[in-house]
Amino acid sequence: MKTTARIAVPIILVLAVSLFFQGHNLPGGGFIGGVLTTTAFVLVYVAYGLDYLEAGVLDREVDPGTGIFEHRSVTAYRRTFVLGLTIVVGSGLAGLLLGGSFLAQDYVILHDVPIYHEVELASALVFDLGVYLVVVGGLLTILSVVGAE
Amino acid sequence: MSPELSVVTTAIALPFVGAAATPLIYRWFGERTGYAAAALALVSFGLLATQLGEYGTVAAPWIPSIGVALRFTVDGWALLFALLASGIGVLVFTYSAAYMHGGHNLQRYYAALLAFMGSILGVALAADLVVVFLFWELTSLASFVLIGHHTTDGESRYAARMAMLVTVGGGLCLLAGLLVLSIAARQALGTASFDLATMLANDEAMRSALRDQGLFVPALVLIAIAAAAKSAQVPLHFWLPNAMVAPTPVSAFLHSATMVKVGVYFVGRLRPLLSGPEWTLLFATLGLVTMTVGALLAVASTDTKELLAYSTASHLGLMVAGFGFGAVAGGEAGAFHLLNHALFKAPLFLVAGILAHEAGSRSLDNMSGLRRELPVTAAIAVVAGLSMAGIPPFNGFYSKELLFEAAYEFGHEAGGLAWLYPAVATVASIFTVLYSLKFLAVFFGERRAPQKTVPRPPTALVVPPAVLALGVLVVSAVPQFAVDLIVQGAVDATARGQPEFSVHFPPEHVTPPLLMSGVAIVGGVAAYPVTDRVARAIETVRDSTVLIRPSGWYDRALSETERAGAHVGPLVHTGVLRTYVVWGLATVSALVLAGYVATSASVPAVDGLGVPLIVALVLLIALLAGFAVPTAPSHVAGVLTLSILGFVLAIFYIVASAPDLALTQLVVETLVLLIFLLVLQRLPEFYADLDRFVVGRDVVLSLVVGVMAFVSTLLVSPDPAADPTELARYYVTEAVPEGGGTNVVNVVLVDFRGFDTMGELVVITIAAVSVLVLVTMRTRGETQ
Amino acid sequence: MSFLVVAPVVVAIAGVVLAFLVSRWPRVQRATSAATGAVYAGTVATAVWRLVLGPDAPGAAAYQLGGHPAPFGITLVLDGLSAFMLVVAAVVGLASITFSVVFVERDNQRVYYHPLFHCLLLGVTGAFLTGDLFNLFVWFEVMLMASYVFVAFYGGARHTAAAVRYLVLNVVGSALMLLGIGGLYAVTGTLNMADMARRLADPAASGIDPAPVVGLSALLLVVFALKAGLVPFQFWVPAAYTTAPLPVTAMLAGVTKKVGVYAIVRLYFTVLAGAAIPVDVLGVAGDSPLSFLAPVLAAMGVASIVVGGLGAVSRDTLEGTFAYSSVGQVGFIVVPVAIAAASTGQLRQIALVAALVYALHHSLAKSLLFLSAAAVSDATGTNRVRDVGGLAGRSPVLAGAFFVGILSLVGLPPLAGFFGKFFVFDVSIRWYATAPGWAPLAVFLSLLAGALLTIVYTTRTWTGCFWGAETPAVEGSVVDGRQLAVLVALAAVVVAVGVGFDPVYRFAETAATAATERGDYVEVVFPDGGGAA
Amino acid sequence: MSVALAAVVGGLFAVGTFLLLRRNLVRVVWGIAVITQAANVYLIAMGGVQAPTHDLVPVLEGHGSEVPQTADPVVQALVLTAIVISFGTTALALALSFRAYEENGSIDVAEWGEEG
Repeated sequence: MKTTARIAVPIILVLAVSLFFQGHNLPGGGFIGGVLTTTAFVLVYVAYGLDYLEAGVLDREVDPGTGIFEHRSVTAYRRTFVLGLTIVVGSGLAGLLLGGSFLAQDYVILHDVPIYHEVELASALVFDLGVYLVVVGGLLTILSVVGAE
Repeated sequence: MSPELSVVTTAIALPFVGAAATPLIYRWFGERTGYAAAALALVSFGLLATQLGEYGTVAAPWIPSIGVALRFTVDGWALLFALLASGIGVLVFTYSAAYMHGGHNLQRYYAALLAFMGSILGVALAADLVVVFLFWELTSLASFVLIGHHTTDGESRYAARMAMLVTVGGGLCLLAGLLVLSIAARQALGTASFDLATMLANDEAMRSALRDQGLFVPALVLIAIAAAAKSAQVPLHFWLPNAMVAPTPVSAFLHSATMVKVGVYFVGRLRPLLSGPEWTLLFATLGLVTMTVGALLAVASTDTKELLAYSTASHLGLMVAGFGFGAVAGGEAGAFHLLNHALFKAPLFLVAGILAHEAGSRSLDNMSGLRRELPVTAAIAVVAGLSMAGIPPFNGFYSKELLFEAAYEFGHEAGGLAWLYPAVATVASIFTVLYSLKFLAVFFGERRAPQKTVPRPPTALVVPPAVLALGVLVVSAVPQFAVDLIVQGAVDATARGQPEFSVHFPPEHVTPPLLMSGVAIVGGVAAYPVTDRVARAIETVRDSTVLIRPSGWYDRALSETERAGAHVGPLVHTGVLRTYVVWGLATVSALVLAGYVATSASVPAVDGLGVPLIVALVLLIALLAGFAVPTAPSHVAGVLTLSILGFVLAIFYIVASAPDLALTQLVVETLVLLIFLLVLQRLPEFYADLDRFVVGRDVVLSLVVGVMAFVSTLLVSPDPAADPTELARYYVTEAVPEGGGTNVVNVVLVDFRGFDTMGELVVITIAAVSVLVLVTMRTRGETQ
Repeated sequence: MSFLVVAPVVVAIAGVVLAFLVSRWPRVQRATSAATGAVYAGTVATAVWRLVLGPDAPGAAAYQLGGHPAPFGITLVLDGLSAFMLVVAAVVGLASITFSVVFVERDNQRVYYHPLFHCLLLGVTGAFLTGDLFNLFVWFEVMLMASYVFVAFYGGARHTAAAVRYLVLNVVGSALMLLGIGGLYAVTGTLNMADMARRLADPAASGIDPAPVVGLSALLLVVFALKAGLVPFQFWVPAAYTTAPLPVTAMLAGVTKKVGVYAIVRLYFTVLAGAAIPVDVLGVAGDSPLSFLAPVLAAMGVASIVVGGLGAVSRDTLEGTFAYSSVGQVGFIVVPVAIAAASTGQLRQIALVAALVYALHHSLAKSLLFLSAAAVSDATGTNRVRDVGGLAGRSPVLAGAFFVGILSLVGLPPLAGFFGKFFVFDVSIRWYATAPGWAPLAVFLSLLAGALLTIVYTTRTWTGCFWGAETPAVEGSVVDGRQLAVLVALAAVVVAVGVGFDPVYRFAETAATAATERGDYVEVVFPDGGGAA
Repeated sequence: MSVALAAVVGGLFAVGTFLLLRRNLVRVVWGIAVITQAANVYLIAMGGVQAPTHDLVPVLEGHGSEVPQTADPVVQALVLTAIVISFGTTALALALSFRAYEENGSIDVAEWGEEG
């Protein structure tokens, strides 16, 4: 199990990130990327237990007695989803401030970029990043807290 | 000449302003606040008196959108009532200043009493249905506070709540009745209107509009209930004697010139509008029954205030009956008796207050012969008491004669059973004489009192009843003066046409009504020696059943309601989830299926499975997995089955050309499985007894819900070959140009319908926060 | 200026984010939270004035999110009806959050109380503004999720049990809602409510068969009835209302309940009323989905009045009484809606006004009463009617505010509740006058009975808790001055609405017109006749 | 119009309902899960289901290329949103169930009383 995890986790993480980035054009996106990322973390948790996830990966001494509320990794997750939410709202407002309307998205296509020839930069990616962060933060919070119960 | 709006509104507003300023006034005047309030009442009285003879309607806008205005009519009837209320108000406030000496909560007392008086003035003068209702309800509210003055006394609270329930409950009927009138006005006057003055001016059109719409009798009944509640008519009479727990000045005010007269007043007010055969049948009967029952109960009373309270109900019955008769004399009886009753009942209550204050008792049984110690009080009581009994030449006699006349005329005209009306009126009057004598007996006969010495009452307590007794004497001596001054105006306002009205004494010749009076007086005096036996007989009947005993049915109804109420909660909200789910799902299934049936929505022709075979196969597996879930032997097995269902559905999404969904479903399903397992490992297994009957019932409901979902899907799911919706086409074509992405679903999610996604993220956030809250608050516990 | 349409949503979601961001500093968080509430109220007031009520206001405005034209993007619509509901939400929300700051224990406030509160407000705001059916579902979920957490907030046995029941019922409701929305999408080919109204009014032009709409809309009706707490979907109400923190209960009773009512009115009167569908089942016949709605809603309303009214009579606690009372009162709100559905023309209009005025009154009065109950429990440590007594002597101000609240419930003029009762009775009688029969009569009599029961239970709480001798719990208790300030402000609003009723009436009339004038609604969303359909 | 889809939706709703009526809290939560899944299948059915081909997948070839006819992306987007939301709800339901079990000492929902 631990071996599987050791091999699978990096793969899943890479997959998750690529799914996230390709989401606008191929199946994937912030939500799927986020859930997959969470799955990677969870695999670590299943293989090594919460202690490893929190003490090993995140370098943190675990003390279940103090209450999950002040738990540092939970705090980190919490910050992640708050950050995600902020980005989503911020990107929505940005659309407004840039003369469009609330939640307006736009994209530019950069030509003549080496290797890729053309790269599309969509503001939707920012929005999707917010989605990704909320999902990762939110789900990890749920899992670690439910797991710690 | 027309009345002055500013004068009228000032007269009404002044008591309210005084009520609001009571804390301030009290700070300056302390216990002498009563005098300040009396001064305010006097100003109102004075202002209103200036309007004598200046009859008409004035208005100021309030809610123009629905045609409601602060509209006031000044006429004889309104002024009679308003002047009585403010005039007696002056005396009651004066009396209060002495009587309430050393009492508690005086600020609230005076504020409520002032507001009470203001509301009465409002009811008297208002000529807009909404405004009438406003003041009508304010009188109920003020009386609630006044009756509940001794808030720590359970009996006070009981009586206050009773008065509130009866009068405000009656108010509901009034509101309904007034709305019926406004609906009729829409037809009769051509516009939506709450203008009572205009309605009265167009009474013919109003009546025919009411009859056209079949609303005449409903209007009549609703208003009768309201008036009966307010004016303590049988069977809503019981709150009045209970209301005597209020401080005596309040009782005097409540009974003579204010609260209880409001119903009668309004009956008089609407008499020109609604009178007719139904009116007479309703109000004459109601009034005479109340007159009799009230008199009987008064005879059986053992308490001074109780006796007077029932007597009030009885006299209110007299007025209602008077207005009930269509004859001129009927209206005269109602209007004139309103004045006379106020003049004699207020001093009697004040006398009862003096007795309670000085002799320390309200019991009729342990007081007698007090005339030596309280000669002035006794004199006042005799004057007022004889007037109450209807003994000539006191003023009570005149108005009662008018009632006899009206009743006799009615009997004479209608014949047959209608002769009961004069007969009942006479019988009731016998008992009126009897209880009047019983009351006066406290001053006569052998000296008996709970206290050895009965001190002389302070002047402030004696002057107000004395003034009123003087009023009785004046009206008795020169009744025509009162008639000319105001009663004629009142009679005009409460009758159709312009009846001329004069009072003659001594009567020029013997008439049937005079004979009826004679019978009443002789009967009453003759029965006096056996009062106790009569009283006991009445008591026996009264207490024979809950339904007859005053407030018996009220107590029963209230306690039954409270008992039912105590049961309803636990009965309906058992806490059993299945009950809730059953109700909800059964209702929704029934409604949805009924909806399809109602519109004869047709299922399109079914052609095979309707899906490609591969899809059908996946679906079949999903269905099997679904059915396996309930049969799972353990939690873990069930969760795994559930996951299989989820994964199969992911495959379904693939074959349904939805890769994004499939991916999402896969990972989400994995996570859900994980959370399930995490939670389940800490939950015990649980096996409920499987009751065949319960399972059978559940299966039936499940099938019904399943059919509902099945039919819904079948009815509305589009033909696979059908064109995609405009929305779908747009998204596919515009995904690249507008959203810059080739994954249409993702573009829809982050761009076209980004707002949904935003909400969805908030949901995830809340879910995350929720587990944090659940965990944290457990360690913290309920500290609410 | 059309940005003002989305502004309330933006403020609400910014409130959520801000409340998270400053959560490390409790004092700042409390201040921010209350301030956001005030900004929200200000934004709503500005938006409503500039767009709906003001002299130069267009009367209604739409906002296309992301700049995508309707029906392809999501449209927000601020018209008279949503404006009316938003104002209610703003008043109650501001009162509730301000009260929360001084009432809820500071430690507990730190447990995400503020972000959750603003989520609740956000969900409500989105639901009132959205012009898209699926988006309505999303905001419903936001609103519900926040309320689940609040019901379970004080994690006791009773609280968690209530939350589980509340959650299960509403998750089922959500599934049913998806059924309804998906079905309507399949039938009409759109999710945009204005577009749907347009297509349903002229089904031939869009090539759709509207027959299943009646059954499908019943699914949504049930979901909305569940949110509104109508019998037989009221089961969650008493437990949820008595277990949530009381300021949140004020929100639940004052605002989220009204979301259900709003959604019924919006869906049926704005969207579906134009569909000409012959309806005939079990003696119910007519030619639009409204003829199906009328008897169903009338029955639910009457049942709610009876169950809620009776249930409130003998409850042990103040909040228990008012929770049951809420079930009954929402019956008073939907009965006129049913009457509106059963009639046409002016009566329909005035019946909707009646529902709206009653809803306004109930929101104000009931939140006032729940907050008063909170103040009582805070001061005395108990809410049991039998353990409290003589409060009127202890705190006349609290007593005064409470008195205003119950009198408004009873419907005494000139308070807000009077006009609610006035119009509800009015339309009930007018219904009887236009269509005499046993149904209108039965409805009228149940209104009468419900109003009578209201007097019974309100006087019971008053004479029980505020009069009488001071009980040990009350002796020496002190009511927090800041809490009193909120109560007095709310009571003042209740009085002001009644005394200065004319503008309120005109606002309600605007709202009722907006609800029924389908053409205007479509016009606002599609200013140029829009779209291909 | 698809009997197979309708049968699955109807069947899953029936199963879900049956589970919701159980006294075992865990089974009630399963009921929730099943019903939500059924609603999602229903939504997909509302877009119409055809034989899967590459063209039907609502992912386009690339920028500027010809636009094929695809499966209804609207319902897919709706279902995606619904899946996420129901995931949040299920997570909350599970956490809450556990708490409710701890507080009430039983997962028999019929045993939890109600007061007030």
